[in-house]
Amino acid sequence: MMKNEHTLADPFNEKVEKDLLAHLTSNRRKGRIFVFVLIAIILVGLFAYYRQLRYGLIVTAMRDYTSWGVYIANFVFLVAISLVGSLFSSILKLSKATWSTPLTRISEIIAIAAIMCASIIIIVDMGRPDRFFNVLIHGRIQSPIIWDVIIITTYLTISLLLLYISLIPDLAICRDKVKNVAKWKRWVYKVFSINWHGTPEQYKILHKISFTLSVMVIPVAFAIHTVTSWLFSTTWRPGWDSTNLGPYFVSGALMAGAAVIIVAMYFIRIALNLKEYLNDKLFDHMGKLLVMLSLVYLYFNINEYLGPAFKMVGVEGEHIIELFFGKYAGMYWMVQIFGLILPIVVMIFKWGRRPLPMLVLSFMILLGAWFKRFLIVIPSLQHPYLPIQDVDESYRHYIPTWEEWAITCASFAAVLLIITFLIRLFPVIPIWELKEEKESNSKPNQK
Amino acid sequence: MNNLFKYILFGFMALIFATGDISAQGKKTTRLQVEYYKNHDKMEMLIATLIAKERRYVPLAGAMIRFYSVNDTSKALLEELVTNDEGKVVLKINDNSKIFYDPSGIMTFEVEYGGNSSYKSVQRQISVKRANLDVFFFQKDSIKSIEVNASEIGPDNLITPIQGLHVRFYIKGTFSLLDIGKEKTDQYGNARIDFPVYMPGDTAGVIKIVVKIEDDDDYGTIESRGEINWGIPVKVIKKERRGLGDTDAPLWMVYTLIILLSAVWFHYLYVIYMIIKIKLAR
Amino acid sequence: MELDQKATRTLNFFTAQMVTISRYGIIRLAVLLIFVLGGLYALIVQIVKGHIVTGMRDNVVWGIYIANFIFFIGISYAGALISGILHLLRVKWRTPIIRIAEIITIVSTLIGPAYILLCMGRLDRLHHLALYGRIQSPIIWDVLAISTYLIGSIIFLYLACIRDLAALRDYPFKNKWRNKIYRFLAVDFNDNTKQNRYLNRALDIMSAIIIPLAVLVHSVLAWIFGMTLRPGWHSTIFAPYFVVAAVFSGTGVLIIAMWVFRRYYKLESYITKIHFNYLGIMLMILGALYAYFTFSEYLTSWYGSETWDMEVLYKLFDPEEYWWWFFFAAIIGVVLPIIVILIPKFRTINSITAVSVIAVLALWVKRYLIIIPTLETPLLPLQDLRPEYIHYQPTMIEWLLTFSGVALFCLIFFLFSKFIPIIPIIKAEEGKNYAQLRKTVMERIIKRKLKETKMKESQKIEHL
Amino acid sequence: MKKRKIKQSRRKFFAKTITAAAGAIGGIGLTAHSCKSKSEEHEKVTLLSQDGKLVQVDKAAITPASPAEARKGIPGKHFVMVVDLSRCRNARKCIKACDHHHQLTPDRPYIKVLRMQDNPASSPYWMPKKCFHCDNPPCVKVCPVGATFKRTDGLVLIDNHRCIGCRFCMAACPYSARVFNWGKPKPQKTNHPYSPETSIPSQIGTVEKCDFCPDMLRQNKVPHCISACPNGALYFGDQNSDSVTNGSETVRLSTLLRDKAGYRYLEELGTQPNVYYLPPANRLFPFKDAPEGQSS
Repeated sequence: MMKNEHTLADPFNEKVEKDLLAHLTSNRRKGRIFVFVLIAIILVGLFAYYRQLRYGLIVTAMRDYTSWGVYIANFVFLVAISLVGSLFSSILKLSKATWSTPLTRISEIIAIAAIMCASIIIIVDMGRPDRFFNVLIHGRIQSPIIWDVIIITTYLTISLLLLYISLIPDLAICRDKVKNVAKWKRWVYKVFSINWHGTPEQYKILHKISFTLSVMVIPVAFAIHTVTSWLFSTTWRPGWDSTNLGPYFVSGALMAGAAVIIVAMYFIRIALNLKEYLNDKLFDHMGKLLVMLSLVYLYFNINEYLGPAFKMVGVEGEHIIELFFGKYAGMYWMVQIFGLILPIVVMIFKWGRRPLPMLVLSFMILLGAWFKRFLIVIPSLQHPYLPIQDVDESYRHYIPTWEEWAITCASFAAVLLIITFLIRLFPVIPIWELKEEKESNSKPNQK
Repeated sequence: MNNLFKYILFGFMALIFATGDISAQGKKTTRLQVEYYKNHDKMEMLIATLIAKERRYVPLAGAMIRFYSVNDTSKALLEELVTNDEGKVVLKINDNSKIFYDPSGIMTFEVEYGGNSSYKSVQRQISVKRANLDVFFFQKDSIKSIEVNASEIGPDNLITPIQGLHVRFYIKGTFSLLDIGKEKTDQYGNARIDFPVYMPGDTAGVIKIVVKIEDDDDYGTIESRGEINWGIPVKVIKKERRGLGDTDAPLWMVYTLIILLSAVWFHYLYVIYMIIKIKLAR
Repeated sequence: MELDQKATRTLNFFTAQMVTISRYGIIRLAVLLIFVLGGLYALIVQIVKGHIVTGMRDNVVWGIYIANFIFFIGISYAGALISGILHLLRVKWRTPIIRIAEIITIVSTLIGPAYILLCMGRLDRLHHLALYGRIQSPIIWDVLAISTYLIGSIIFLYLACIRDLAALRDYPFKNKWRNKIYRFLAVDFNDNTKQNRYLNRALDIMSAIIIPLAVLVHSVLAWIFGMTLRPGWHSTIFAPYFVVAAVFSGTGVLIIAMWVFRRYYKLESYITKIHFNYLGIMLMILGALYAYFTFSEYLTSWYGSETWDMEVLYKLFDPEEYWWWFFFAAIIGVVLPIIVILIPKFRTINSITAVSVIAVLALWVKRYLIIIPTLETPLLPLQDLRPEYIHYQPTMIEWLLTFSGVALFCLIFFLFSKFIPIIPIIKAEEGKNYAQLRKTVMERIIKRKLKETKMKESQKIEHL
Repeated sequence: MKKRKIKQSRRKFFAKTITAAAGAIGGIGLTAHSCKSKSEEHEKVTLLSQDGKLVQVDKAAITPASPAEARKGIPGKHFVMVVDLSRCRNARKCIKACDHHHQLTPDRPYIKVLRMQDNPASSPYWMPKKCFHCDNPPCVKVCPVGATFKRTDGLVLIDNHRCIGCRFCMAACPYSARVFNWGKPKPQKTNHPYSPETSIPSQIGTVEKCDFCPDMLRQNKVPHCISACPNGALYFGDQNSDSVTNGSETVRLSTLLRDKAGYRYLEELGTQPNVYYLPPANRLFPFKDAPEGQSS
């Protein structure tokens, strides 16, 4: 009985392989246009960066008081996005939420792309990128920046390992099944599938190390965002001097990560014609997950602002008033309402968890998440303990210049480009995991 | 602001050169300040400061100053010196200097600035008697006191105490002298003050005491010094402790970091090793 | 009500225990009663003489009463969050432990607020809260939240008991008053589809409501501290920190209660090692999360090193003040459970219970350390005061009341267990079955894999 | 008569030194350039030393300390500043002197004179603010490369050859004492190699701030702002010797702080600043509001 079921000509396996490998050989025009557009945006960003290198950070709108701007906000955002990798390939996996299996690879790819661009954007923010190696030569481990450098490297490594480990069996499938592609791709499949033949021993090792890595990634992921939050909370700035910031950032990151996955799902299933795998039910699950994560984030959000708003101490109070009623009130309430409350309310209902509404809501959440980071970084800097006096008008306000926007957009384009590249190269849904899951599901049910 | 300052300065200079050649009438007033100063090594010197009136008085640098020793009958050139940035010039009076004395032992100096096309000439006379100032320390029980003896050196090296001379007592600080009192000398030429009870010294508690007669009409400025370990020793930080603020991290932080990082990175290596094992497993 | 064989067996097993009491049981009951009476005596002394009999003075205005209050409210999380979440996620092994968890919730939610009353200087003016309540005050938030929570948990427990109450109603007790009460409480439930549907819907709603409510209660509690400017309290992390600490201690108490009932009620066949293992792992994860919050809280304030924060921190790190307590509460009480549970070798029923005891004790000490060192460090210096105003030392009265609280907790628990089976009768066996099921499934998967690969290899050989 | 020559030396004169010279000459070591040996390669400089002796020093020997040396600090000293708020009338001479000495442009001064008002009922006052050179400096804690550092003599300096321009120190400083070279700084002239003790020349993309003029301190001279203040509002000195001077008057630090109730700004942050303030009581000048941005 068993023998029949597991011959190689299992219809389910055949179909899965056919569907999921299809996009590796196709090469459509739309895709090429998309890539060209991305490269164009990156080139504009590079030009802006060239100007910044040449004339200094004066080309940005940052000045002595607002000494960090959209770069840092963007950095925090990208780090937040990168947490999605650990959410799917670790937290959900370990809690045996099997519905999330098709999303693990997407999430890992996004994580890698985001964390790479985050580390680039932090170099862009440096006044002296030419002295980057001072960080290695003179690094002081008392500085949260060094913690950040260390943990970003660690997280990038673990994300690459996670992606690679779960790729090995699929690469072997590619090696065996995908013939009609460029030579270098075939070379990649051959070399990186490292002699995988699916022997029990190999499977045993694979499961072991993927379990090790998924346990290991949780503390590292928590650490990366907590350390990023400590860039702020180890200072005394109003709005930053908050012990809550670590878990607050982590919860915000998980929410943004889930939203990013939904957006990615939506477009991937259209572009690669994978409606069957990235189905409406998956969207429904993601919606529930997103609501839960948003509620947690909402809870931390309340904690972040309620205490200071109740106390209204000095500059801290001024900062809160500025956010609630002042210059930034519009942005603040837009972010809170459209980036948090509204998505929760809509997605609680089943009709809100269909693909299209979810796409729109996820976009709103992502926009909200980006601007939330803007609101964390900039207004705090504009409320120092000592009054801002006797300075040029440009020191009082912060309106990002086109160079800053161009570089920011380029970083997003780079994220998309890396994602596109990796998706074109590898099966976007882990084939072997689907197979394995089906096997373990079908067995007990049979009885 | 930096620029502005420099332009003003250049402007002045330009003005000086321009007006200097055109009219001798518009010469600027100059002032000369001369001080006789005898330091604690008993070295005597004349310090002259030349200032000129621009919009306000500013020091004149690079000006030639002549020093003469004069008495009723004779006048001898001692030296010619050029003023520095601060308009100052210091003449060292040594044993070779040809100095005239009047019968009562008074030395008279004449200091002169010759002037040029833009500045008026100016000259100044100063007369001083030679005197000595010596400092002594006394301690009786817990009372510590500083005593000064002032004496005049007469024509034949005859020493007589000076009475009614104002002497100031200082403690030498890093940047300036801290005033701890002043006293008039008595008939024996002595003046005494009590030493303040709490006073920080250096690491060994040594304090440098400076006593001075300042700008006296007869004796000029005379200074004397002494050192005594009456101060409270100051603890000196040799090295910042290994803390958050130091370049070296606290050791526990180093160890924690190493442990945490190696825990994680060891697993990475282990995973990579396993990948190799997968490759080899057949 | 129709019961299958297994359920009948369970029903008989429990009803037999419910109506009898062993000699040891009586002794235990007596000891508990003595403690409770001791507390009663202390209460009378306190009411007659005023709060001067406690160790609290003008600076340390809140003492171990408040620590107990937070502690008991924390324990109440056992039922609210754990059983709520387990119910919502339809975790299969939950059944045998869910009742214990819910009873813990109710008992501790009853005892916790009692300490607030003990802490009040004018208990006779309790109704002023209703008369003059200002909703701007975090205390009023607390009163509202806790009363809502208490009622919510009572409803939750009651709903979860209805099936068993119906079963008990039909059981022939000797004392007919029992049947009367059960009949009243069982609201004519006789297990038909419609009733089951309504009951399940009600349970779903309650478990969905009880979770945010539980979070809210502890957040509000934390805000009582977090809304002040005191060093060590002036911290935005307090609410989530308290919540995590509460779930942590709740899980710990649940494990201890499981162990006690398993031992004295001979429930080895119902509460198995699986349950201890699962809850142990939960305790470990919560411990790690709690450690993360502790770390976030202290690291940021240490790194920032504001004068007053540092003063409190130094007190906590000073071996002559609170260091050893802090070491126990923040390090031993967290690290030990994590290590013991992490290593499969150490993971036995007894060791899990032992580390739970340590964790629960540590959490009580932690509450003490949150309250007292901060109050001993006011923003203006302590001067011109008698020593008892500077250092807080709980008095006999306070200890008596504390222990009587614990005794009362056990007593009420005991009474509950005489009234309702401590393990749901219906579906009580499920946990065990699930574990077995899981085991067999896993075995099967492994077997199949092995076969599959063998087959592949043989195929290859054939090809060759 | 020799031609007048303007030296672009950092040791610029100040009108004040002339009047104060007589009194201070014994104490303050006086630098006297000997004009005779100007053309020589190893320029000799005659100094009236601390001990009142005339000494000949190689001019190269008074170049500022090397970056490694500059990290150590002057042994045995602990420098402090005291600002008497009752004497400040926003004359802004300190800013001017500082800008001149450090060759700064007016848009990014190290010193700011802020208009402060403690509460709506009390009168406003002027508060000169520079770097507080904290003993527990938040900026130094967060620096990833040790470009800003704390010396044993209490100074917090910046090595802008090491700074990577992350601006974390600016975010961490609660006193907003730091300025950044956002664009290319104006070219600055100096005869000496770069030293953290002079911060000249400024470098693009690096952080700078008030440094208490350590090059002056090495010569036992007070920072430029101190001698520039016409009202004697700024005192400077060595805490270890318990004396501070405002250029004309020298007082005991402990006495001054005790008698005039000296305090440190935002003490509760625990930064332990080395700049003390004396409250603006019994003011010398009535408060006159100047239009903002005044920089006469």
